[in-house]
Amino acid sequence: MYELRFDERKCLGCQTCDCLTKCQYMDIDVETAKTEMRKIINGEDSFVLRQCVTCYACEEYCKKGNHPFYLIVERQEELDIPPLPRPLIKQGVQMGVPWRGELVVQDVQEPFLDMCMFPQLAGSIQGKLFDSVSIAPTDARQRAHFFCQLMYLHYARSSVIRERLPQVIENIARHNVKEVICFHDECYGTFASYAPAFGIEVPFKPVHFFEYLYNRLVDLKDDIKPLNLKVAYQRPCSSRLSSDKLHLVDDIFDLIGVESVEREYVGENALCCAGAIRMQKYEGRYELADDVLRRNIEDMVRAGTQFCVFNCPACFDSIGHVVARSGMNPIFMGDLCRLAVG
Amino acid sequence: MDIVVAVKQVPDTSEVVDVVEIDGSGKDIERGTLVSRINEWDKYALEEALQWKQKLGGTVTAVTVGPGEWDDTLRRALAMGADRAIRVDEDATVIDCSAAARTLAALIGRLPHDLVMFGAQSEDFGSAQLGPMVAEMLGIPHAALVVRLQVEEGEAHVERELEGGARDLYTLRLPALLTIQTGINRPRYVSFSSVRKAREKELSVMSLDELGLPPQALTPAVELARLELAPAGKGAVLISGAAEEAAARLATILREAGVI
Amino acid sequence: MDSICQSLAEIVGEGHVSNRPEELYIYSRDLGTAEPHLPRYVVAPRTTEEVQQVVKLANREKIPVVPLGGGLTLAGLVMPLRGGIVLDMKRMDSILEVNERARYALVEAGVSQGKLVAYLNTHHPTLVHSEPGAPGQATVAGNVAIHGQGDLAQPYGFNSDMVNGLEVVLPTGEVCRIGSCSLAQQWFTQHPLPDLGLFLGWCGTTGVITKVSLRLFPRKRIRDMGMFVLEDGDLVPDILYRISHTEMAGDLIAWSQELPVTVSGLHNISIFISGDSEEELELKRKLIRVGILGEYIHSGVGGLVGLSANVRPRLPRRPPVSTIQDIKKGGGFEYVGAIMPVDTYPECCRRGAEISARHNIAYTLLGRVIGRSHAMMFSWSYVFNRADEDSVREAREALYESDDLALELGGIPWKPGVYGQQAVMERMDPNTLSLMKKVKKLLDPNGIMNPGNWEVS
Amino acid sequence: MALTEYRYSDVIHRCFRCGYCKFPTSFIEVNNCPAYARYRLESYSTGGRLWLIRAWLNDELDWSEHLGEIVYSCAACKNCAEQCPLPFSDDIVDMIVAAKGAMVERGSVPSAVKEFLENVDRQGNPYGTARSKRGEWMEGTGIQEYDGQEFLYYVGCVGSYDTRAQQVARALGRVLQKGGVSFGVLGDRENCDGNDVGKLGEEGLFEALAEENIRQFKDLGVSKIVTLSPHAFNAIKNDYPRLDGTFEVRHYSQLLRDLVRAGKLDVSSGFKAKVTYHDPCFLGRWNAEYEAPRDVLRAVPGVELVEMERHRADALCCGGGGGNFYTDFLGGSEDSPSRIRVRDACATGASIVATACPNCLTMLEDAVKAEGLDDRLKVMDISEIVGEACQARGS
Amino acid sequence: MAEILVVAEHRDGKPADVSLEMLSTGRRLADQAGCGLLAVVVTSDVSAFAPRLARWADSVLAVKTGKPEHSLAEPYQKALASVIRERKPNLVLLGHSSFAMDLAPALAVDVGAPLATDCTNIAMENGAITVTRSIYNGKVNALYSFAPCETVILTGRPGVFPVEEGRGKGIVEEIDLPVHEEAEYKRFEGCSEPEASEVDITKADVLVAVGRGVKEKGNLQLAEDLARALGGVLACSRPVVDYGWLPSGHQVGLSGKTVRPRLYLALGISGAFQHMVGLRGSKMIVAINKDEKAPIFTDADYGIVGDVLEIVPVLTKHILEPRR
Repeated sequence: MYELRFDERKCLGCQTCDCLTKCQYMDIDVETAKTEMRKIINGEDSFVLRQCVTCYACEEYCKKGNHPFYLIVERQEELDIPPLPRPLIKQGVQMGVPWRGELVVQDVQEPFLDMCMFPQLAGSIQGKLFDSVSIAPTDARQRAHFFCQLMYLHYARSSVIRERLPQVIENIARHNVKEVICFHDECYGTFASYAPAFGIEVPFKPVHFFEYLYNRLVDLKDDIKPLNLKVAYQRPCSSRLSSDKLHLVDDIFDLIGVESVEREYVGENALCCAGAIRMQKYEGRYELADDVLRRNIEDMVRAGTQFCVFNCPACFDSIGHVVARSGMNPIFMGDLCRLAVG
Repeated sequence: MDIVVAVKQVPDTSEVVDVVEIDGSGKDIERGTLVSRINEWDKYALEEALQWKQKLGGTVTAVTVGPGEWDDTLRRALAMGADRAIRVDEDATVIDCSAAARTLAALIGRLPHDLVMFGAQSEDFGSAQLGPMVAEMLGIPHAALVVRLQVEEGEAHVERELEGGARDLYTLRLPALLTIQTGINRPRYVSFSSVRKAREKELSVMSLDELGLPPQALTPAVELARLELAPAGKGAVLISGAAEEAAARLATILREAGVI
Repeated sequence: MDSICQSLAEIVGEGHVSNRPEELYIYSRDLGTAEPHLPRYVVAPRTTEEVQQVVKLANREKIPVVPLGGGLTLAGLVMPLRGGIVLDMKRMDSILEVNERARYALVEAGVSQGKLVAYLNTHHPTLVHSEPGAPGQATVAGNVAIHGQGDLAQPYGFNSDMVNGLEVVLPTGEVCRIGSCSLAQQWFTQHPLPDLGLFLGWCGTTGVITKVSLRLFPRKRIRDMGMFVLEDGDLVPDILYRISHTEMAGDLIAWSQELPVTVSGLHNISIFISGDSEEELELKRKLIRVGILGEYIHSGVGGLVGLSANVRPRLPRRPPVSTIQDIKKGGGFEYVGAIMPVDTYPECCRRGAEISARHNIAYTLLGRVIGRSHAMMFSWSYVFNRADEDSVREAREALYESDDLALELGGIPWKPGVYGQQAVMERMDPNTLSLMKKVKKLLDPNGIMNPGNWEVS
Repeated sequence: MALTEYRYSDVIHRCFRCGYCKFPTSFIEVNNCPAYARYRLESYSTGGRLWLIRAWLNDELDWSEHLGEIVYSCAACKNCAEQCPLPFSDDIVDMIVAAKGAMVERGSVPSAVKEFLENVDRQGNPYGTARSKRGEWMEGTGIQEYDGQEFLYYVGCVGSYDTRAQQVARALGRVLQKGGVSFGVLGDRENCDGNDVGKLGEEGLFEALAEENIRQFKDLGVSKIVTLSPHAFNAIKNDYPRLDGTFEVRHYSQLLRDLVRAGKLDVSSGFKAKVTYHDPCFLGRWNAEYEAPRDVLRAVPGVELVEMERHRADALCCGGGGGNFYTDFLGGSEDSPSRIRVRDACATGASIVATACPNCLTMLEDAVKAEGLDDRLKVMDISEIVGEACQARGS
Repeated sequence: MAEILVVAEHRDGKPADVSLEMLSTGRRLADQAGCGLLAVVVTSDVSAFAPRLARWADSVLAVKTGKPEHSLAEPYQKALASVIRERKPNLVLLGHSSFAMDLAPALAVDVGAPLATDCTNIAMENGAITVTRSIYNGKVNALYSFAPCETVILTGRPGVFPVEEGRGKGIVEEIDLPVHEEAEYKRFEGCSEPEASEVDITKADVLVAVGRGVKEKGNLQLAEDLARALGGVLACSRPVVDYGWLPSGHQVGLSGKTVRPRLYLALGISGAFQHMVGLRGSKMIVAINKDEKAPIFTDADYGIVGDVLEIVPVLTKHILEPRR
């Protein structure tokens, strides 16, 4: 059975407790943070387990490379303090159950792109940028076999992830490719952060989608026509698991000649799409979601954003229409790059 | 029930194809531009034969006297469902009916035949005589212009078409020869792939002496002197112009002539 | 062509009559599990006069007449159980009048639901009619003839309660008008004339409806919807009661499906709201979300998806078609709908799931609120593979069991097939039954109208 | 052929007959399936047709001329494929074509279909007119036979033989000349493209035609093809490649758009009229080209483009598809799709109904006559309108 | 120079038109060649026919039989054969009728004489006979001659040979030949009359006749509209019946009806003689046909070369609303 590799000593010895003190949704001083983390480590109840909106950010805040968020989710589950109403948890958990046929392994070559739950977005994987790329799944009926499961961190169901992930990893491995480009941050986070944290072995090298885009754009440098747009990047929760790749966003923006606008909610301070928050059961969460969204959007508008750039389809789905309503264009990073290379 | 059907190949000179010219010899038409096809009446004969084979079992053999190109028509017959096809290799365009009849009689005489079917006439020469001649040579009863056929117990009940739509009903003892009039059935469509498949079926070629016929068997009793293009359209006053105006003028003419 | 075919051709024109095997085959079957029954003739009339002449002929010759609209009842109600003439009404598809001020539409019997929706969308964007959850070719007249209900059922009740007037060809051939239209060219009301509700819900056994005046309702500019998800079905009646209390919701549908797996074992309440402004919508959302659903959410027993200005509403494609029917890859789908007390929802679901399990068909259960929780149309749906006899049989048995269940739970099967009809009549008060019998005999002395259905033995 | 041998035996029973196939997206009319529009009997709707095909293959029904007509009355317009909500919607038309194929193989097809196919087989065109007359349309146009020019201008049967369509073939020729396009035609050497032969289920003949054409194109060194007819365009674009004939093929409306945009075609003389555009199925629904023809029209000064209520993917077919322009199972009634269509066109108040397909053109023109609308509505091909606008007039 | 023999065909008490045409032709040729004309008739009622035939023929051989002649195909052939063997005529003439199509070829083989059928012209120059036949859909005429021989048998195309009333008074000779006993291998079972059709085209004043050229059944509507506009009825050529587009009652021609309307409007009919013989009596013949070389234009008074489907609707329009 896989267990979270959490270094308690590191945590208890921590003087800054960035994980909680930096939290955008809880106002916690270092002392409180220490006590609450101790409780959590000891498996005791803590208001943190209730107030956590599951934005993943503490995984990034923690400078010790520990996994505060994974731990919180462990405890939420053990102590049965789920952030979501039970029916939504059941619904969510069932979403990942394959029910339309066994896995079909297509023969693919590298570069290989794992579309996870989103084969319906395969449409934007074309053109010069992707000409040699082969993808899976291509059929919506297959997607559950590729679903990285990480979403259940929002559901206080880490156990479900651990239980299903090895099979999913094997499914992908059966396409026997050395490198797997992850269309979704969530997948990259799963293979690069979550799996190691739980000692789940990943027999292939996960490659962040942005890494592929960047390298490809470099190849195609001569074809790039600078877009000269003002853009804002909507950070998804899971990018908190791969902050080392965050610089690629700006690198790509530089390559394709777009300007990343000056804004308040950026980098560590970025606001999530609040899609998860809205579904949570605690009083006020719905309003909080509206508020986070409002601040996020207003910030983008204030900064003169023309295009709001997404990588996470979930974010796109939950706020894309609001972005559009507010006079900006929602667009996927991949599509933005395609615009640049024509 | 073994049925022999005589077929021939004719140039398509139907109303939409008006490019008939006389060749240098003055005894034949320019065939270069013309497409050839199976004689319309023979389709009906084949269809009738095949339908009776379907009902009573047995075989259908398609025969012809003609040059190599005519194999196309025999293949078509095979594609329609004939079991085998035999061509007597002679240039039918230069021999007359009696010669053709002698050859076919000799051939059919060697084949099992409970029923022999011919098209009532050919599209090109329209002599309408081959069938009954062959019957006489084989010494079997015949009926020409058959528009209805019922076969049972070694007999064929036929309806012959007469002028004015009347019909004579006869009963013929088999073996017998019938010449088939159009309209007796709806000939089936012959799909391209069935023609391709028919390539595997047996198509044999025979020569006169294989039939025990001397060359002079082919000397024509009726000799073609020459061909002339029929004087075309001289009778009618042709109303020219586009549909619209031609129609208008015709309407006026009819009105003035007081026919309306 | 026999002589009757000849005379039919003289009435409607040769192209619109057939007694050829191909047409007879198609019109001998409906989309459900019912066994086929061959008609003798298929006739597609264009005018009331043509219908009248056909019916007169049929009455004279004592040939059955079966009026057919979209042919989507699924329960075999438009199948010629006793042969005779199938009257395909779909050529009569003119929208004759839309009276915006009096909010009604006068349509010919063959007008499809889809056409009326599209027509109102373009020409009267402030008006809407109650569209049933059927494919768009279902007809307006067919729907009221079976007491259908649609997506305005919660606020306004049965579609057949929205009828302002009818033109009907009686089995004996007279053309008869019901409502204000019987006095003048006014189609705005049925009341206060003495009640002649002899055609609604009679499934074409008392006459052929040729025109319908249907009430229209205000159409709000913006629509939104939310999905409230529960594990415990026992909570559903209470929640429905409380939401309808707010008078803020449009259609309210509670449903539970085994497939797709995502929704399995859950109960969903689809809540539709509409408004002319964001403000109006937001008010309605708040009153429902905060006022009613909040406590369920906070206690964790219910989850809300949508019903928010910031969540894109996932409005179902209009008009909907059951693509879930293809799950068995067999093109077969039929359901028993019954008008039930809302309180029976949990039991309907439990027992329904059992029936489905017995016949190994994924359960598909749905309750649509009619009126302010006055009743609900509860449907037990069964998919089957048309090409597999066993699968068809299983579904058929499941349907029979569902008819019985509906009655057992104190409900009434809606537009039932012959089996359900018999079950209903067996339980019916004998006096009521004999009244039905008298009415039928009176209107249809020769028993030519859609015989085999609602036959009071 | 038994159901088991039928290519779609595992799908055909999945049609629920929900009736979407009869409607456009808006559901405003029930008659968007041309065959159903004409007969208004369930047997003629796509759903009914599929059920009947299954019954026939299952030996529940015998073949009859009438069954043949029901199946062949499908104009292959793809409205059903567009509207069907079920997962197999893309296959519907092929399911019907495959059934036609089964009839062809059995030799039982309606006589008009038989004639169509025999004529094509014999003379390379449905009319049965002599092959040697195929080039007559170009007399006096100065159009050259293909000899290494940039484009092969493929005219097709209707443009080559139908007297009205011949005018269009010439009009386009003149426009291409005016636009300085280097092109040539095959004249008498041209053969049927086979599109409709294929849609009539005669796969064998289609392949033979296609292979013959491909061979000829290759021998002549053709690489770019511009077609007058969307039917030929469809065959060459979508079917020839699988027979190893890959050419850069364009419908002329696409080429004209480029010429106009590139300023190579001066349309400044304009064409003053209110015009509505009828989408040919084989350009629209089959190849998703809805804009090129409209762009061309918009580019012509004086043209006021108005849309019919049903247009683009929702357009009502003229009823000429799938060989019906010749076999005509949909003609002879005021419910004939072509006549409904010209009434639709008239309702827009346009004085011109423009199209980009010789089949549609001839169908609609006959319909205008039949409806007695001659004085209110004129049927023109886009190439003729452009011809006016760039003064490429001719005899 | 021996004589010319004409086989006189008759049905239902009337000599066939074509037989009278052959008698006239025989007479003409006989006078030319200065030889005798012999008519042979097989009949149960000698007095009804023989005298009439004798107006042309120098002598009439009346073969007496109790049976209707057309029931006698086989024995009839035997009888004729023996007459020919005995009299050795150098020319035997029959009408190119259904009867002859059944009989003549077999007869020719029987007596070993050359046969030319369906002749449109027959010439005799110093004993040598040449004939003309119309072939390839009437587009080509073929001239034939014959190798020297005793007897030549010809059948003549109905309707092309003029009839001149005979003025002669030939002698009638009744002979008895074994034509009574019917061959048991070919039994006559009776005859059926043409099926009556709702419209009687023989009585119509205006006929709009359609042929192959209308392409398919759907297009009959166009012709029907035109017919209605002209106050006429629909007629057709043989293929249209063969295709089942119209009942045989509408068919004009050899195997159909013979008509004499004021206007005969032929749409897409090429004009094969089998059709043309049926409408000789028409006052005015108008033809619309794609093919300017179609034989119908030879007999028509007016013609339009063009597409029927294109012209007919326009024509209908012009008939309905005359230009003012």
